[in-house]
Amino acid sequence: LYLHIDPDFKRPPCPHFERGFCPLGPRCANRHVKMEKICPFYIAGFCPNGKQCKEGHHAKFVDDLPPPEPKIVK
Amino acid sequence: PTWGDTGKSLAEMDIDADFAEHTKPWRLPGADQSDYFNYGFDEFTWTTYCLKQKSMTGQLADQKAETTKFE
Amino acid sequence: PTWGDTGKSLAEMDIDADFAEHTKPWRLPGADQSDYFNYGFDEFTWTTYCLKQKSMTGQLADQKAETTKFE
Ligand SMILES: [Zn+2]
Ligand SMILES: [Zn+2]
Repeated sequence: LYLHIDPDFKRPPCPHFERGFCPLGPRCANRHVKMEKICPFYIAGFCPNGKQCKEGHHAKFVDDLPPPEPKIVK
Repeated sequence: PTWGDTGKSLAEMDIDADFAEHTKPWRLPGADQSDYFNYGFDEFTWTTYCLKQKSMTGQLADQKAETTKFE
Repeated sequence: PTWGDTGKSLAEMDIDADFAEHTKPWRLPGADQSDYFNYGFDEFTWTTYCLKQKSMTGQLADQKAETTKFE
């Protein structure tokens, strides 16, 4: 019995994609965790639900990210 | 967007009065403000911002009322 | 210095990311927008969102500058 381990599973999530956009797309070395939407209250500026929010993700707009890294194709 | 069944947007709400029942976890020591507030706001600067927005929309409404008077 | 365990220098990384920005592979036919854009964004709405971020952080900075003036 082969235990299939998804190689993607080990890669850390891509902070650029988490923010909203990564120019490397499928070529990115990191995992692109797709999320449905950003919380509209958080977009307005304030949402009292914090991390427990069910209205959407509270996407932080981090602006000092290192550049995204491309996958090394072997 | 309006918050729950209050019919108010969060910018129109008074955090102390309208969230009297809420646990206000952003006030706890060590809470990451950016989990709750976007754009670098905290409760204080957010409240100031909302008041400013309210007074600006008020001014706009007044201006409109003034202009339509003479139309 | 190399970046992580990829054995590439940061300068090389920059070129790859910049290259992608320049060639805009998400515009190519058959490209899956959701591989590049999260939360249902597309190139247009993402740009608008970035502008909103800029404008809101700018407003907060102005507000903070204004408050310290009177302290
Ligand atoms: Zn990425
Ligand atoms: Zn929320």
